[in-house]
This record gives sequence, structure tokens and C-alpha cells, in this order.
Amino acid sequence: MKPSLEVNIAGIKMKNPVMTASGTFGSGLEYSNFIDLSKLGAIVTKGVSLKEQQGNLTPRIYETPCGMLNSIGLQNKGVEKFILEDMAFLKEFNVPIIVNVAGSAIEEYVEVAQRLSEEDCISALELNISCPNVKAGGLVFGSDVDSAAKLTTFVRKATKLPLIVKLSPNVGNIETIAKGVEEAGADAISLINTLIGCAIDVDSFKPQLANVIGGLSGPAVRPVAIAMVWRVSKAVGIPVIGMGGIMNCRDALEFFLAGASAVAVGTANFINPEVTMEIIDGLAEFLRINKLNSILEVVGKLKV
Amino acid sequence: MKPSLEVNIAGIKMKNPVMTASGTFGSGLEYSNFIDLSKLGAIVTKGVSLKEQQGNLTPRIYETPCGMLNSIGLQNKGVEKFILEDMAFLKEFNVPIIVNVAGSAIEEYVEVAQRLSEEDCISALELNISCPNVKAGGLVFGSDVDSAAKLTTFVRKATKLPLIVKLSPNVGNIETIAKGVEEAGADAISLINTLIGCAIDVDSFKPQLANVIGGLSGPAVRPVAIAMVWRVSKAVGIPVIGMGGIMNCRDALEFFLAGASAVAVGTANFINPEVTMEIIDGLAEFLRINKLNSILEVVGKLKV
Amino acid sequence: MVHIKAKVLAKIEVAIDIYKLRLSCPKIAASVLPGQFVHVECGKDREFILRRPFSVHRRLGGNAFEILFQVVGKGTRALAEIEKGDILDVIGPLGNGFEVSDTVKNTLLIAGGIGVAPLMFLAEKLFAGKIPFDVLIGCANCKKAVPFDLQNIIKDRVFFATDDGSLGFKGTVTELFLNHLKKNEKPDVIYTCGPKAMLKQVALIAEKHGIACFLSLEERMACGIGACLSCVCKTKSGQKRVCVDGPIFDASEIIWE
Amino acid sequence: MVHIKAKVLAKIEVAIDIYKLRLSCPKIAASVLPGQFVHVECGKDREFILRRPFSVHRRLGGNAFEILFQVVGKGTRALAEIEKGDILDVIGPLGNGFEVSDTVKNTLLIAGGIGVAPLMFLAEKLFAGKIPFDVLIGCANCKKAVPFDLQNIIKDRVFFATDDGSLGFKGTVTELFLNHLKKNEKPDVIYTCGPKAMLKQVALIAEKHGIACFLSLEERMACGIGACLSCVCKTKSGQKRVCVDGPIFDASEIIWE
Ligand SMILES: Cc1cc2nc3c(=O)[nH]c(=O)nc-3n(C[C@H](O)[C@H](O)[C@H](O)COP(=O)(O)OP(=O)(O)OC[C@H]3O[C@@H](n4cnc5c(N)ncnc54)[C@H](O)[C@@H]3O)c2cc1C
Ligand SMILES: Cc1cc2nc3c(=O)[nH]c(=O)nc-3n(C[C@H](O)[C@H](O)[C@H](O)COP(=O)(O)OP(=O)(O)OC[C@H]3O[C@@H](n4cnc5c(N)ncnc54)[C@H](O)[C@@H]3O)c2cc1C
Ligand SMILES: Cc1cc2nc3c(=O)[nH]c(=O)nc-3n(C[C@H](O)[C@H](O)[C@H](O)COP(=O)(O)O)c2cc1C
Ligand SMILES: Cc1cc2nc3c(=O)[nH]c(=O)nc-3n(C[C@H](O)[C@H](O)[C@H](O)COP(=O)(O)O)c2cc1C
Ligand code: FES
Ligand code: FES
Repeated sequence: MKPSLEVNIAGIKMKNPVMTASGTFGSGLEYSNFIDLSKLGAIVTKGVSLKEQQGNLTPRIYETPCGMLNSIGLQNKGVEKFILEDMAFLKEFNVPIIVNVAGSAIEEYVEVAQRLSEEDCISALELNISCPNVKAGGLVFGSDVDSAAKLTTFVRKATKLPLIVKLSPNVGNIETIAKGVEEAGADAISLINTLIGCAIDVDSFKPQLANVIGGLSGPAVRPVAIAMVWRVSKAVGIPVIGMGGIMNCRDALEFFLAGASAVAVGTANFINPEVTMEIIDGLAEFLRINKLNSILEVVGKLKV
Repeated sequence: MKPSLEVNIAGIKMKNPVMTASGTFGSGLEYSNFIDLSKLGAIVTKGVSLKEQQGNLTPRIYETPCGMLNSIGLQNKGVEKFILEDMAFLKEFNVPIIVNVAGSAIEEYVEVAQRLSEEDCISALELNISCPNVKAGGLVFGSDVDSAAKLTTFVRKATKLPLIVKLSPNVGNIETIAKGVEEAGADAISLINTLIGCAIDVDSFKPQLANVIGGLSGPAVRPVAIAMVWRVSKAVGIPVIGMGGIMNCRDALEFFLAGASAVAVGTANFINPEVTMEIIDGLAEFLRINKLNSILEVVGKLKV
Repeated sequence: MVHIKAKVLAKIEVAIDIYKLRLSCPKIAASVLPGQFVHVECGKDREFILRRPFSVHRRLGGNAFEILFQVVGKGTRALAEIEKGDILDVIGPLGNGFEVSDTVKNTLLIAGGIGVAPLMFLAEKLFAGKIPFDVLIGCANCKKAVPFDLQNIIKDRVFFATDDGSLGFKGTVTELFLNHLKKNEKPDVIYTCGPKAMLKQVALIAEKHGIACFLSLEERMACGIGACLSCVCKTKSGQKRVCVDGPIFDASEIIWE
Repeated sequence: MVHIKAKVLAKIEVAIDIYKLRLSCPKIAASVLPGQFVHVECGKDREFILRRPFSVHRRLGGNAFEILFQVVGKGTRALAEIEKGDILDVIGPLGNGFEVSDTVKNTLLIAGGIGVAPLMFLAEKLFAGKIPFDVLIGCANCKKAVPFDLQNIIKDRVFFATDDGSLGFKGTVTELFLNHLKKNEKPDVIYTCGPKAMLKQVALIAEKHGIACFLSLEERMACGIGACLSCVCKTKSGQKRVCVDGPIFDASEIIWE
């Protein structure tokens, strides 16, 4: 029997547990030159806010040891144009679309969630309460449990779509926040978003990012992500979607073992546009070699 | 005129602003085979607790992308033996000795601080309220401002020695905690300690560290450290000692530009035992080339 | 646009710290246009998290192409260590490429430093199309000068400006440009590539003289294919991604900071 | 103990994925003892954050020494790519080394897999000191067998055990050890190096038969010089650092988990 990669996360049926991470996969269109989008577990879109946003000044990225800083600053075309353009393209593929929602106030999140719920081609919403790059990026909601839970409660009421809440790693008490959003009605938790970071050009005395501060992603942060996935998956009953520095199948497996029911791949797409496909194939191969029937037999199986 | 590297941090006069990071430099003895200890700005010792501690099981370390995890678990010989053996060796060198103090309860910190204050060859204490590796590692104090401030207040009363408080990066509100310990009487702040991390062997399904969770250090974490040094140095009036992933002089300069008045080098000693000397020479050269008279002219000079 | 392994046919150090790599890659060579670039994995085993973008410097028939690069940091340093016979992981061709309309009669190419890279490929195309052009190249000194040795091109249409006067005109390439304008017939179109400050000056001079100007912009890039929004620039028709909407822009469209 | 650059005089693939590196390094070669190790920077430009420890496999007069290593992960994979003429950054000699008392008459060396590395150097010393010894070597199969070809050593004192019987005895080296004990005179001392599980078995058998046993332990190491406390092991006289108090321990001292 061919081992099964299927997972069902918060009611989203996925062919396999490999998703794209928000903000790293464009509208999907860009990567359709390299891979068959319908083979993905799910596509997560760039953060969408109510109105168009210009984002931060450039330079917006910088390479750091085994990682990168970004301060895109949630540049996006606003929810209406997003539906008109990006969703129109994406809905042609047989793949769940998860829309990442950003905002600067509860009302904005609610409004965007409501608008998106009117469309019938969206599989779930991912609440970004963890973008370190802009005031309007939600980190203010992601930093303490009360705000996180309150926001979740309001959005929960505004949509019937499955609700994933994306947590920030820039906190001390990740379990508390996870439990808070679970109680407030989140159907799943995704983590980690980027770590707050900064780099400086010592020749010019200037920051490497125009915004000074950015978000750190890539393999450098993977140990932090694994630790948080492990802690959170023990603390909550809802599924956890793990991400942070996944470059290949073995990295992804660490997340499953730590307790993730699905993974998302971000930064790795930039160096290797086919990385998601390689991970999917690698997972199937891993199950086969280890004589396992389903990826579910790996989830949370860390031997401690 | 030869540019000056001298700094005075919380009354500790240093020839230069390059210190060793706690736990990475043994008792100093080990590195005296490679460098002249008296050329260092200061030596910071491994964390010392009241009684001897065995630490965690092995494996205690694991290499991660551009970083390493450690879960030494504060193995140390206890304060009495430390004074008898390590201090006896270290006091022969013309270099400030800063003793890193660990504990599991306020009383333990206070007792260790009092005992150390009886010695006359110690230049300062560094309160470790941020070790992620053991319950008795103080992270419980480093995670919220009230505990951090309370501990600082008690230790402050117990010693006349300059008091450095070493903060954990595993928090959301680093400025709040920094301000809290400043008000409670800290003379300087050092950061960052290690980030909580984990790595898993996907062949055996076992954690790479016997302790499962460890502390991440090395270049991978440098952007996180720079960001925190920058935020904290803007928030407090006391000097900041920066560390986290410094591998060479240019890395160190990023910390000075971000606002650190001194730096500490940890993980880099393992790959390059002479790294501290190379950084000191490099800083002098940098000042010379840039026609600066003192390292103080670099501190906090990030152009934003 | 393909993601492909290309074999290194040759590595030549053409000036101090400036290398030319010849890559065997029919899939890219067959379709690449002047001004387009490739996104290259430097170093081994995903040693770097990001690729590095390099313009196509020259197309060698339908089978191979060249890039010309300067060592400026860790990625290019690693790339300089590659040897003949090694395999390079590249994505390309990327970006829009220079527009050369049929009506163009007389053009001027202006390069600052390594900005000469894409202009060689363009020059070849202009030459093939029998469109006359002059070339102005600015660089620090004669040791940094990349020979612009396009076969059959009359050498005396290539002019150098060096900071120290060690080759050609002593001064900046924009000064040389101003001199050139005084002494020569006004070109219809200017194509330019180089540091941003230089591009801005060239663009302003071109505007003042009413000359059309196309420039190749640089921004730090992560994906190179339009997905990450790291490489944006402000234009009169809104914010654009340099990697897909550029790297070639009409200078009159750019909103300079 | 020095931190030094050593030139690679030779790289030889002695078995599948097992390499021998000969390093020119008088400062280390002059003083190194059997059982000591060197701490090696694998890969280029601080590509790895930690060094990797390797036993000295052989001393070549006072000027050079060899290490023997197996490719098991990224560090050793990078090390296998080094070439003759390259420069390696090493720290050494480190650790305590094997103790060979003057009273020893008859010894047995037992290696598991790449554990053969330090035993060759020891064998040379025993040979020079005219102390007779037998060698038992366990490995997966004949393709993984490192030839124990010490000049002048009577080949028939070296016995292999392979999992598949493709070379020598079919079975584990501890089974071979038990057989050997039955058939031969009891050795005074056993020196052993290999995987922990094997060392434990050898140690227990040696204890049962009242034979002194010294073993070379492995633990992950960061500093290699006693500073970081990453490499500890539990002994009857307290917790020890494998890098400075070891890697050679009296087996009777070890507290096995
Ligand atoms: C469309 C395009 C075409 C280019 N064509 C050429 C060419 O033909 N020849 C050539 O020598 N150079 C070219 N460059 C610049 C080249 O990409 C950079 O010099 C190179 O990325 C530097 O990498 P590094 O690792 O050596 O430098 P580092 O400074 O160590 O790089 C750090 C980071 O900054 C980025 N970066 C640094 N400088 C630049 C830059 N000028 N532009 C974009 N990103 C940068 C790097 O990609 C990397 O992410 C081009 C850039 C762009 C955007
Ligand atoms: C004192 C001593 C002497 C040794 N002598 C030899 C020798 O002569 N020949 C030989 O082939 N090997 C020897 N080893 C083991 C060798 O150090 C490891 O195989 C090597 O470090 C693996 O590195 P890697 O990057 O390829 O593996 P990875 O698994 O990718 O390494 C990851 C991390 O684990 C550590 N690690 C992995 N395996 C071991 C191990 N067995 N021991 C210690 N650390 C490990 C690495 O140092 C690194 O930090 C010795 C080990 C010690 C402690
Ligand atoms: C360029 C870039 C843009 C991103 N934009 C978003 C975003 O809009 N919304 C969001 O929730 N996360 C965003 N992220 C975070 C990623 O989705 C992901 O959580 C993070 O990068 C860690 O995964 P990685 O290491 O695989 O990249 C972005 C990351 C990068 C690198
Ligand atoms: C092996 C090891 C042991 C450490 N032990 C201590 C300790 O006892 N007390 C402490 O405050 N920090 C300890 N640290 C943290 C370092 O002092 C330093 O804060 C951290 O490693 C970041 O710096 P680096 O990246 O330069 O190593 C330890 C770090 C390492 C790697
Ligand atoms: S580099 Fe990603 S959008 Fe241009
Ligand atoms: S490796 Fe650091 S103490 Fe042994």
C-alpha cells in the first residue's frame, strides 16, 4: 500500500501536509513556472489588509548567517483587488487556498475576514498577529495573550471559515498565548513567524534594512521554531502547523516529530523553487522506507 | 595618538571592551594556552551556584545551521570551590574578573553574591537570570519584569560590587525588563543569553540533546542580539554589554554601533581560541582607519 | 524561465576582482534578451540562503552565455572560486530586457563600473541591427577596466573615464557624458547601467537634453521572480518589482528619492 | 598544545567513505602520544561553528601525522573534499593518551569500526617497545575494513570480524573477543576504541576475566580543551571531561548508563 500523506487540518483536507508560508510564494502565479501548484498541500497567500499598502522602503532584505532579514512591511493590494486578481488565478487550481489576514485594528481584521468569507473558493483564514515589520502587522496582538484572544474571538464571530492563528516567536510565554487563542476559537495554530532582528553595515554605520528592524527567517531560526512547535503542540489540542527554516525533507520531519500536523515552507522557495515538491516526495519516501502507513504516525512521535 | 579602546562599565575599568561570555571560557586556565589573559577587557566566569551541580546528561551540544545548541545545565563546583580553585588562578592576571551568578531562588543568589563579595579580587557580578537549560537557571526570573526587578533589588542590597544583569532574549518585552532591573539597581545590562531551541534526529526520532531543549548561540542569533541591544540601549541609561554570535571584529562593531559599550565573545572561542585577541586588534585598526580617537565614538552611532 | 544546472565552460579574470564566467545552457541562451539577468546560487550546498542576480553579459549562439561579475562580498567571493567544469545552479532568463525600437538611429551606452555587464550584450544586438552607438565606461582606474572588446566594433567608439586618469578621461563618467554631448550628435536613446547615484545623474542630464533614457536598476533580491516583494522601486505608475517589471526602466518613469 | 595550520601532504581513500589525511605539522607530531586527538576545522571560512575531533592515527617521525576518518555527517563530508596541498586548521595534541606501563607483557587491541584510528598509533608504540599484541577489528563488511598494515607486524596477529562474514570471523568483534580469550593466553591489558555499546561489552567481559582495560571514549565536543563542559562522562571519581581528563579512561572507572 502506498503510504498516505493526507492530513485534515481544522477541516481543510490536504493531499499532503506541505504548505507554502505566507509572503514567500507571491500570488502562486510566480511559482507556477516551476511547479504544479495543485500538488501542494495548501497555498498560503501573502498577508492581505483592508486597503492597499505600500510597505517599507528598500533595502527590504539582507542575508545573515544561515538566514535572512526581511522588512517588506506587508505591501499588498488590499482585499478587493486581491480577490479580483489573485483569487481569480488561484481558484483554478485544485488546492486549498488559505488567506493570510493582516490588520492594525480589530475592526480591520474583522472586515477583511468578512469580505473573504463571501468568496467560496477560500479554504481557511490565517490570522497574522505576528508580523514584526509594521505597526499594522499585528505583533501588538501577538505579544500578549489577552489581545491575541480578543482578536481571535472577534474574527471567529465574523467568519465560518476555519481559522488558523499565526503566532509570533518574539514572546516568552508561547504556550499561554497558544492556549488563549485556542480557547478563543482558533481551529489551528501556525508558527513561527519571523524573529525580530537587525543587521548593520559597519562601513557606513547604517542599518542594512531601511526599516532598521526586520524579521529573521531561514535555517538559522529552525531550532527556535522546533522548540516552540514542541512546546505548543503539548499545550493545545488543536493542530499545529510548523514552519521556520525548513530547507528539505529532513528539516520538515523534525517539525512533524515535534508535533506539527503540517508544515509550511518559506525562505527555501527563494533558493529552490521546487523545494515543496522535493519535500513532498521525500516524505513519501521516508514513510515507505520506515514502513509507516501515514504521516500521522510521525506527528508528535519525538522520543523523550 | 593611538586610539583608545578603554571603557569604564559600571565602575569596572577595562583596557578594552572585549570580554569573554560566561560558560564559554572555562575557568580561563584552558585558554591561557592560547592567549595572554591579561590582554582581555574582562573575563566572565561560568555560572556559579551555591552548591556543586552536576548539570544535564549528554549529549549536551549539537551543531545547528550557523549556530549551536547547548544544554550544559549549569554544571559547576559551587561557590566555595570556585573561589578556592578558579579565583585563585584568575586573580594572578591583571584583568577584571566578573563572576556569573546562578541560582534557583532569591536566597541562593543573595547567598552566592554575599560570599563572592567577601573576596577582594572580583570586579563585578553578572546575574544570570536567563539560562534556559535548568529550572535552577534563573529563566523564571528573566521572563517577567517583576521577578527580575525583585531579584535585582535583593542582590543589590547584598553586595557592593557592580551588578550586571544578564537578560534573556526569550521574552517579548525586553525594554520593560531592562528598565525594571535598571530601576532595581543594576549597574549594567548584558544580553543576549541563548535562545530556547531544539533539534531532532529524524533517524532515531530522538532529540539531539538529552535535555531535549537547549540554548541557541552563534552567528545564527546575531541579528536577534543586535536588535535587542539596539532596543535596550535606547530604553535604559546604564551601559549595555552586547553578545550573541560575535565571530570577528566586524560583528563586534555591529554591537557597538547598536549601542553596546562592551561586547562578550562566546561560541567563537570554540572554533578560534585567539578570537578575542583578533577582535581587540581589529577594533584598534578600525579606529585608526576611521580616524577615531576612542571606541566610545562608535557606541550607539547607528545612523537611523 | 527555467531552473537549471549550467556547466562552467570557462572562467576568466578580466580585471582585478572581475571575472567572466561562460556557462553552457541552451535553455537560457536560446531565449535570453539583452538586459535580462540570471539568478545564481553561489557557494556549495545551499551555503547561502539567497541567490545572487547577474545580468547576462553576452550570448554565445544558442548554447552558452556569459556573466561578468565583480567580487564585492561573500557570495561573489564564493562564485569566483568556481572552476571550469563545475556546475552552477541558475534560474533565468529573468526580467524584461532593454527595449530597442525600430526607429532608433543613434544610441549611447553609459556604464558605471560593473554596470558594463549587460551593455555588452546590448551592444552586440545593436551592432547586429546596424544601429550605431558610442560607449562610455567609467571605472576607478585602468586595473578595474573591463575591455569592451566586441568583435569588429570600431574601438574608437569606446571611451573610458577613470577617477585617476589612468585610462581615458580623468573624471567621472557623467562628466565624460556631458563632454560627449557637447562634441557629438545627440543620441536618440541612452542605455545605462551602474550605481544608483550615477544612474540618477545620467537620467537627469538625459531628461534635460530631451533624450530618451533606459536604465538597469539594482535592488537586493530574494526570489528574483516577483514573489517576495523585496526589490521594489517607486515609479510614476506605482510601485514596481525590479525583478519582473524591470530591471530595465524608462528613466522618466522613476521617482528618485 | 597549539593552534596551527597544517598542510595536507596526502589524502587516501582507504575504504569506502574512510579517508586518511597526512598532515605536515612538526609542532604536533613532535609531542603527540597514542590516544591523543586533534580538533579540526572542517570546511572553509568558519562554515561550521564547531571543530571536529579526530584521534591521531599514526605519527610519521617528528614532522607529520595522520588522521583516519569516516564520513558520517556534514563536517566529515566537507573534510573528505580537502585536497593535497590544502591547509587545515588544527588544535592539538589534545587529551591524555593511552597509558602503557612497563610491566605489560601481552596486550590485546580491540577496535569497532573507525575505532581502529587511535589503535594503529598505539600498536606502533607497542611494537617499538617490543610488547606483543593481537588486534581484533570489527566492521560491517570487507569494504569498510581499514587495512591494519603496520610495517613488519606479523599479519597473522590481526583478526577481523564482519557482520556479513565477508572478511574474517562472521559476527561481532565482542564475539570474536570471547573466542579469542578461549583460544589464547590471557592478555594483561586490553586497549579498545569503538561505539559506546561495544566498549561497554568489552569492558564488562574484561572485568569478568580480571583483565585491565583502557578505552577511548567519544562525546560531542565544542571546545576540546576543557572549557565548555559539553563532553562529560560519569566516573567513579566524579564527572570528568572526555577532552582533557580523557579520551582514554580506565574501564573500571566508568559508570555505564
Ligand atoms: C538585476 C541585477 C543585475 C545585476 N547584474 C550584475 C552583474 O552583471 N555583475 C555584477 O557584478 N553584479 C551584478 N549585480 C549586483 C550583484 O547581484 C551583487 O553584487 C551581488 O549580489 C553581491 O553579492 P555578495 O554576496 O558578493 O555581496 P554581499 O554584500 O555580501 O551580499 C549581501 C546581500 O546583499 C545583496 N546585494 C549586495 N549588493 C547588491 C547589489 N548591488 N544588487 C543587488 N543585491 C545586492 C546580495 O544579493 C546579498 O543578498 C546585479 C544586481 C541586480 C539586481
Ligand atoms: C576524542 C574523539 C576522537 C575521535 N576520533 C575519530 C577518528 O579518529 N576518526 C573518526 O572518523 N571519527 C572520530 N571521532 C568521531 C568524529 O569526531 C565524528 O564522527 C565527527 O565529529 C562527526 O562530524 P560530522 O559533522 O561529520 O557529523 P554530524 O553528525 O553532522 O555532526 C554533528 C555534530 O555532532 C558531533 N558528533 C557527531 N558524531 C560524533 C561522535 N561520534 N563523536 C563526537 N562528536 C560527534 C559533531 O562534532 C558535530 O558537532 C572522534 C570523536 C572524539 C570525541
Ligand atoms: C519575504 C518574507 C515575507 C513574509 N511575509 C509574511 C506575511 O505577509 N504574513 C505572514 O504571516 N508571514 C510572513 N512571512 C513569514 C513567513 O510566512 C514564515 O513564517 C517565516 O519566514 C518562517 O519560515 P521560513 O524560515 O521557512 O521562511 C514572511 C517571510 C518572508 C521571508
Ligand atoms: C556552552 C555554553 C555555556 C554557557 N553557559 C552560560 C552560563 O553559565 N551562564 C550564562 O549566563 N550564560 C551562559 N552561556 C551563554 C553565553 O554566555 C552567551 O550569552 C551566548 O552563548 C551568546 O553568545 P555567543 O553567541 O557569542 O555564544 C553559555 C553558552 C554556551 C554556548
Ligand atoms: S526579488 Fe522577489 S519580488 Fe523581486
Ligand atoms: S569539549 Fe569543551 S569541555 Fe570537553
